Amino acid sequence: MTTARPSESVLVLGGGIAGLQAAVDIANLGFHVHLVERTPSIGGRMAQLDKTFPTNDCSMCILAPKMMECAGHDLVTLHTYSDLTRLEGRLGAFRVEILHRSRFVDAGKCTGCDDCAIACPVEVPSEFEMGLANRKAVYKPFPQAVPNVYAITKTGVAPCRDTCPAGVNAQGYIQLVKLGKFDEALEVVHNTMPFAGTIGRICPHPCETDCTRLDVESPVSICAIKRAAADHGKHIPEVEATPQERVKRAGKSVAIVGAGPAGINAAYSLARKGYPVTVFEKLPVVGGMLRVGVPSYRLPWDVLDREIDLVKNLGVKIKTSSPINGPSGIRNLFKNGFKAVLLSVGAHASLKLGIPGEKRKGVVGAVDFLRRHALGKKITVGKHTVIVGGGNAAVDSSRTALRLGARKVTILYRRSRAEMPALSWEVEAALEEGVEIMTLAAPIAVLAKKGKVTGIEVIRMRLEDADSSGRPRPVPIPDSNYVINCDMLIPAIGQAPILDCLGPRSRVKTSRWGTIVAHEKTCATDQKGVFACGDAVTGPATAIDAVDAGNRAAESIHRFLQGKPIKSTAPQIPCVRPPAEDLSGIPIVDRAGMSELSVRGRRRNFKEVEKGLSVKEARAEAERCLNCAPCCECMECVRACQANAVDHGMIDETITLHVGACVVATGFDMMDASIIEEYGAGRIPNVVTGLEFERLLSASGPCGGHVRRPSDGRSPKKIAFIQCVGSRDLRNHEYCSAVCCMHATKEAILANEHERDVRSTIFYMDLRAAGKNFQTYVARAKDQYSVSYVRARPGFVEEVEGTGDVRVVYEDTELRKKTDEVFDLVVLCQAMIPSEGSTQLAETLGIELDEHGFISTPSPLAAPVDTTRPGLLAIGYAASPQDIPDSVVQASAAAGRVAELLRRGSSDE
Amino acid sequence: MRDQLKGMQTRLREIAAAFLERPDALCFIGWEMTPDEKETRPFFARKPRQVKRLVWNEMCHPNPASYLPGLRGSEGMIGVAVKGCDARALRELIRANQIERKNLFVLGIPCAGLVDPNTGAIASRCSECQYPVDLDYDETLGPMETPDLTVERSAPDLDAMSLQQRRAFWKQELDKCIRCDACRKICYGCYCPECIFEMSDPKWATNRGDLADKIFYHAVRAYHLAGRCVGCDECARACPMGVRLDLLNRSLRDHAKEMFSFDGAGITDEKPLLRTFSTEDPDPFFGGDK
Amino acid sequence: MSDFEPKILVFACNWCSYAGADMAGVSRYQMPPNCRVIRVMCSARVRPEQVISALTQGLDAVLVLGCHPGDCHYTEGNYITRRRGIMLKNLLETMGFEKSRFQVNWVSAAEGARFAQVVREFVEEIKALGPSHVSTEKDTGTHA
Amino acid sequence: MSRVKVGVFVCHCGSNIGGIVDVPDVVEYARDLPLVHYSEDNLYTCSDAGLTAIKEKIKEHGLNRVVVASCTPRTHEELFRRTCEEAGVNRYLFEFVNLREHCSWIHMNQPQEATCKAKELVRLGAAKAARLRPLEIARAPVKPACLVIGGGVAGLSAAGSLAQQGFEVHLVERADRLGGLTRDLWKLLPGDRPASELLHTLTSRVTGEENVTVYLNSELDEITGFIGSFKATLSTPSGKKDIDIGTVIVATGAVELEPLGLYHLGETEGVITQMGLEKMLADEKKDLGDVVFINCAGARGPDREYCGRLCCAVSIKNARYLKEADPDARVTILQRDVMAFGTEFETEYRKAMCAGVRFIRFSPDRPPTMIGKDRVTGVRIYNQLTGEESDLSANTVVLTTPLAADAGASDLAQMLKVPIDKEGFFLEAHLKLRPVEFATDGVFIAGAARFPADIGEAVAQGTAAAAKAAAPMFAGEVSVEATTAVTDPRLCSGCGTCESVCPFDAIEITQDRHGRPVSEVNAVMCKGCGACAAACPCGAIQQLGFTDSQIFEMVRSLARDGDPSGSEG
Repeated sequence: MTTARPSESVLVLGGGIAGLQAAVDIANLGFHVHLVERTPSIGGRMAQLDKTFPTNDCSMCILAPKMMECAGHDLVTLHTYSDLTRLEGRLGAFRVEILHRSRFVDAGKCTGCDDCAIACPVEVPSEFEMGLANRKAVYKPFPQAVPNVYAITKTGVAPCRDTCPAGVNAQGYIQLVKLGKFDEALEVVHNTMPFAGTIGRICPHPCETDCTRLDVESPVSICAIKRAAADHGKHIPEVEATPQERVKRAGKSVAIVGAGPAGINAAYSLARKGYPVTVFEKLPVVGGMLRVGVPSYRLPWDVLDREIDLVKNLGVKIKTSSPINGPSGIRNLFKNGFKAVLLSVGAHASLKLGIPGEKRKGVVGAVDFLRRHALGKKITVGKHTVIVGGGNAAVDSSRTALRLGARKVTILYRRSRAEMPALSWEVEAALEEGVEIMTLAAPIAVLAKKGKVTGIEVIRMRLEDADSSGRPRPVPIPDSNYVINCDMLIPAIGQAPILDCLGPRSRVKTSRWGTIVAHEKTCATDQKGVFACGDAVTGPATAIDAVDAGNRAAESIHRFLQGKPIKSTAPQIPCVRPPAEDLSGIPIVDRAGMSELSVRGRRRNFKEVEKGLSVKEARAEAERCLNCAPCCECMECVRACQANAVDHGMIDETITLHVGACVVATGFDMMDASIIEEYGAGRIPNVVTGLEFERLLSASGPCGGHVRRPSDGRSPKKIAFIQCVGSRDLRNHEYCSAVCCMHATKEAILANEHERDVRSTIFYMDLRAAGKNFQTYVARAKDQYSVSYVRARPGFVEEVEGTGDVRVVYEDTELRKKTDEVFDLVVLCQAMIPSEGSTQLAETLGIELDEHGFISTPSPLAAPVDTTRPGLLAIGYAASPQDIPDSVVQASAAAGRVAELLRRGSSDE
Repeated sequence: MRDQLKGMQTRLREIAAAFLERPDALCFIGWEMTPDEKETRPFFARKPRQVKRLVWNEMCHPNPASYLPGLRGSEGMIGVAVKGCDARALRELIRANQIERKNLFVLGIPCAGLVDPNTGAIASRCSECQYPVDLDYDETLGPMETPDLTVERSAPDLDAMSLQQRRAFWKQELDKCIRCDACRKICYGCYCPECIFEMSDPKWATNRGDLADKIFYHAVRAYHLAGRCVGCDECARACPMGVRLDLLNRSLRDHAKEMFSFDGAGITDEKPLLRTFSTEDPDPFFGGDK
Repeated sequence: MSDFEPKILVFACNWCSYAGADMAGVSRYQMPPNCRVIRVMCSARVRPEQVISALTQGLDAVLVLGCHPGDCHYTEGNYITRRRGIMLKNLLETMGFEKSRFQVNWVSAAEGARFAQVVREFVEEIKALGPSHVSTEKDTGTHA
Repeated sequence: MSRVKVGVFVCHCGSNIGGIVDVPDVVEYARDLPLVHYSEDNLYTCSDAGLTAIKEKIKEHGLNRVVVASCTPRTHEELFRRTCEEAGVNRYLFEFVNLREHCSWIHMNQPQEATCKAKELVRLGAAKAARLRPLEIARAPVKPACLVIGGGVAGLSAAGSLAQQGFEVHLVERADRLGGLTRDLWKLLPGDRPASELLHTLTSRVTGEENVTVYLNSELDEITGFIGSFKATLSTPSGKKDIDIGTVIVATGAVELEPLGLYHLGETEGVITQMGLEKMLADEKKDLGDVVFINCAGARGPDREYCGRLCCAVSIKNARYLKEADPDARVTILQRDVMAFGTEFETEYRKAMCAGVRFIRFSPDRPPTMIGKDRVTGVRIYNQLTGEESDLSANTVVLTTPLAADAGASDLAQMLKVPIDKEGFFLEAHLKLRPVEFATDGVFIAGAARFPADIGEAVAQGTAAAAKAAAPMFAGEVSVEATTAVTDPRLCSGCGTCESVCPFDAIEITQDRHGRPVSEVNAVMCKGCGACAAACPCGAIQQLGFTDSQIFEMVRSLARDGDPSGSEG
């Protein structure tokens, strides 16, 4: 025998029936086959079929052995969940690059036992079931999937997690709360910060403004759920570093100046990495603004202390009433053996109004006022207190003043209510409690008698177009001033950092706004080993911003201490949402309200106002989450898998292969039938497409083979099939999709087989039943399965009011009269088009497509499976509309052609 | 009627004698009277002079063809006298390669119905009488067609019985069985070199002698004859304890006729019942296609 | 015979009914635990003598499962089983066994629900019938 | 044979089995089953850890039978057999017990009963395992030579493909020239290229190849043997020729149906078939005047139910050529569905309409009728769309008839022992998944002999059949699962029941040494269904791996038990 046995290998693209058959046949000819399949399992569209015409074989019965033969073949290597990204070279010597998308499941360990899917809280519409049923984020497309390995759909990060300044995995803890697993939910929060309860109470929750649920009715109350996790869950974060790492890092201690949210979180993060940390706090209490800025009716001190204890539990030493001052302060720290210093002193100085009489007695800056109260110092509050400013500090001061006995509290704000930066729900609470708000008014002078404030002169303002901050510019209205009597004035117009920790000639530069200059991402200052973050660097910001700053500082310090380059290399993960059409049809469930202390109940005390969500309320609210990512990395699957096969750290990888030839078998997708409005797909519930109806028929489908129509679940007795939906149609696709006449006949037969009283009518133009035994099949459909054929192309379909039935209006060309008929269900056999991404693939492969988008075969008679490029073959529906037997023939023909091309390198090319 | 039989008997003897004259003739199998002159038994005539012992009358119950498998492969031609049911058995034996047609000299005898020695009336087995169609006999004593006999089927009719009655009937019948295996030895269809009841691995028959063991034995024996039993009822006649084995085979024959319109073993050259199938066979199992 | 738990033998063919049983398992269809499944390559491999032996050696019922006619991996196996089944069923009824002691049925690889339903109905039917009349009359025959 | 030592490995499968069935209890129970020497449980038997555990225990305890009680054999049987083989135990000394799909998963809220059932299933598995015998996979050599019967486009494509792959090819053609039906065609779709040009391309890949022998005016007389070693006798102009081949490809094509009498074909002048028209077009004979085509002539009717598949395309093609040759001629196609499926034919259909060809639909119960005594002058039709009768003038009426099976097909089928269907076309192994193979191994089918196929499909089927034939020839041998049937001559009465029951004609009654008829199984052809073993009254023929004694032992251990937890000898 003259054939040499080259160690050539062949690439097959697409794991449907054509690709499978080609792979087996090519392997049986001694070539090593690389079969690349985009989805997690081979099997293709045929796996979705219940039965196949004309033999009505159970599709899976004949496909499963074929899949096992292919996967088990010694010479076939499966590359599932993968795509071809590059191809270059010529016949006999192609170099291809394959992107192995990460399954987040180790194929070597996974035994397909389904424990992970049972545990997974996330449900998404199942592509395999055409969206008629849901599947979990960790899934196998269908029970008989080959390889029998699970995959996790994680296309990106949910908007809530993406917008969170600290990147807290919101979707993660929401799903865990949905499951009632509050401990695990708390653990997810503790992966980023210890402050679940704190932030859960005071966060402006930007995540909720970006929540996809907004498009349905109202966002998920994410912050309240985080708080519920803290209230009802128990979790003690531990040091993550391994013992060896801890020993190695013992010598590298870190000093942190300022025990505010930034400092504490940096300490927390560094301690978990195994570094010894000491925090120096000027004030006698720990928590910075959280402790002395936010009033305890919003954030009870025991909640804050409990979460700070978690940090201490990691070995962090916090020294209160120990300020670090002057030029020697930082130098001494280094001298005492600290290897790195973090300045997180916050912004505790109140800005002055800059108007005459400001130094009078009775004028107290908002920050000082709140701090003095928080530290327990005695404050006498005026009968009538006026607060200048529209931010949170102003509102907090107003409600604190009320609680301390002020009879009348007024907030002056120079712009209008809409521009007030304070949290809207805090402003409303203040109004509820009796605080008055005077907008478009600005103080110009403090009136005083005997050195004690008696009133304030105010001028009216009007708003002009936006100033540099994008907000409308307030302009005083000339001589519109008037006087407001008050016996206490609290300016709350901003804060600035107090930087006495830096000496005058400190090498750490400061900005003209009095903040420390530090690199925006890495928090490094100009002085080596000195870092700075938080309000001290950015000026007053929210607590969650400070948490993020703390984490970034900790990461930089960690890299600095490890001698690595200090730059953030976190990969940019895209923010993703579920497709819009998945949102239609979601039942409206309004956002959970939070029970609050009655207004009377709040008088003159600092009891917490918002009571938080109960376990039941939190779980119900968590149900509303739409799982945008969709995998939320809640790690339930990791806990459930006893083979520890789940690995969320896996990343995509690209491999290079050298092959002699490539066979393209990328199959087809269904055209979007809703494009043809007159047939009502997507609009009328009881109008479904062919493949959807196949799933309804299938014993392993969403309704176990008992067909139930979408609108009311009744089993349809009269079914209409409309052919050539989008096919043979100059507006959409001129070609005939070749298999729909037989597909409709088969489904009509099966429908009748399931329930003998089902009647089907197939509206056709030319009944194209031209294959072997096809005519007999159609005859059997008419005689034994009460299927009738009407030669007509229906004009349109409309829903019958109230019943959900569908009226089909058509002209019967044989009876030559226009008529209409009402059916329980209408099935549209829409056009079948080349699979998604075919055009780009053709460019990558360097092959041409015909005018319909199928891969063109230059000499269809002499070389039916060759493409325009030597060494590349095209088979199955990707080449032209055809049914399974023809695809299988082309697959074997491709094997023959490959052997011809690679064995003798035949000359006729 | 009597002299008609006499005439046939003489013709039989002449043909047998002529056959035995041939140099390659080994023997001629027919019947001879038993010593008490009440019944007949098979007789192997080897010399022309022995033909006078050959008889033909209404008592010729045994089936000469059932001894042919034993002679398979022996030298010389074998003559055999066969009435209707024996001929059907012969066709089955040839089909089953138990004897080669070219070694046989087949004498067809048109039987007008046998007589049951106990009752004197026409034997109940003849109620089923059906002759084979276009079988190539070497010689015949007359037209080999099914005689039109109106014979009552022997009672009891199992199908008319209720389940309990049938169960009691068989318990009482099978209690009598002493497992002497006479029914297997007499039957033309039992030609297996080693019967499964004699096997040790797997040990099918447990020989515990209880009802279970007997039901197994008789069910398996009857099943092995499904579509092969010609209805000669020799098994019942040979049974020393008078167990009504023929009812089992009859029920199977009726059922084969009703379900597959299978007329009977050895009537035509059509493939036997259980050696083939038809896609149009009835599907009485629920959930079947039809 | 409410507390009677029948012991039932099921022969399933590798390509269709055994796969149907697997599918029932994968879909977690719950079934009474009375059946024991033995795998054969084709339903035509099941020997009628084995069925009779089972029914007389203490098993209460036998179910032979195959592919739907026309689906057989060996093209003709189930047709042969069907004809044998009809004859054996008649023989057993003639000898006093209740009709449903021996059943033949067709289950395809995807019909998990059907396998479960067939098993459930079969067990209920046999439970109603009570133990096999052969096993309850374990008297000693006349012949040791 | 050394003492039987069975090893039982019971799997937890995470919690899928272990969560319901008390696995340690089953392991304990298995330990004292007859002939069981060792038993253990592990978390995932099919994982690498599980497989290594099996190998180690086989060596450690000298096990020579292995039972794995876990999930379904349909996915992991091959994996565990290979593991046993790697540990030195014959791959067929392995038995699978399904405790997951057949026990734990379906008795989730009856843990006691599930455990009790699990014990019994393990006992069944051990009973069978104890009686398993080592088996070897049967292999047969395959001669790398192929006989292609039929020199049409399908045969040429098959022969050409095999030739390019370097295999020895014998191409037999009944006529005096290669090309088959395509020889008589004028121009072909797509592209209107002449048929001769295509035939030249296809034949050039065959003639001139030194490993191809073409026999014209020749036929296959006789063929014996089976895959790998067929012996064929050809009758050629120069006498009988015997050749040895490994595989056979049937590509005998089909003939155009000429239904004499239908629409006065053969009685009235001017009524011809499409092939007749093709010849006229090829001879540049153009003055045909007005032409009426009648499609589905002799097809989709009571006597011939199938659709000819490509005849619509032929009628569309020729109608357009007529219009292009003589734009004034009125060309009408009477049709009952235009089977212009796919992209190419639908475009041709539209091109013909644009060229002015008229398509009128008629229904089978009111077919057109001929006008004109000796010579056809017109056609009376009932126009379905308008609902009236009308007459079309026609100088020529062309009947579009389907391809029909070649009369010689049934003889060839007998010779090759392959089936043909009621229409006379060859019956393939599986209509959907094995369209170019016969159930009989080593014999393949391509082109219109299976079912009408246009030229592109016939060429594709030819190359496909070549690939299927090349596989065993390339491998040089055919291996077959060892669970095939085997006869014990001592027990066999030679009655032939097994031979008549075998779906694959793999059993033959031959003579043993003493001339006694005995059944003999061809292991290569036997597919291992076991129908013969169940039909044989005395069990002379057994299916290896599923013998009577193995199955009997399983049933006996199941029937005799009483409460499974009670141990017995």
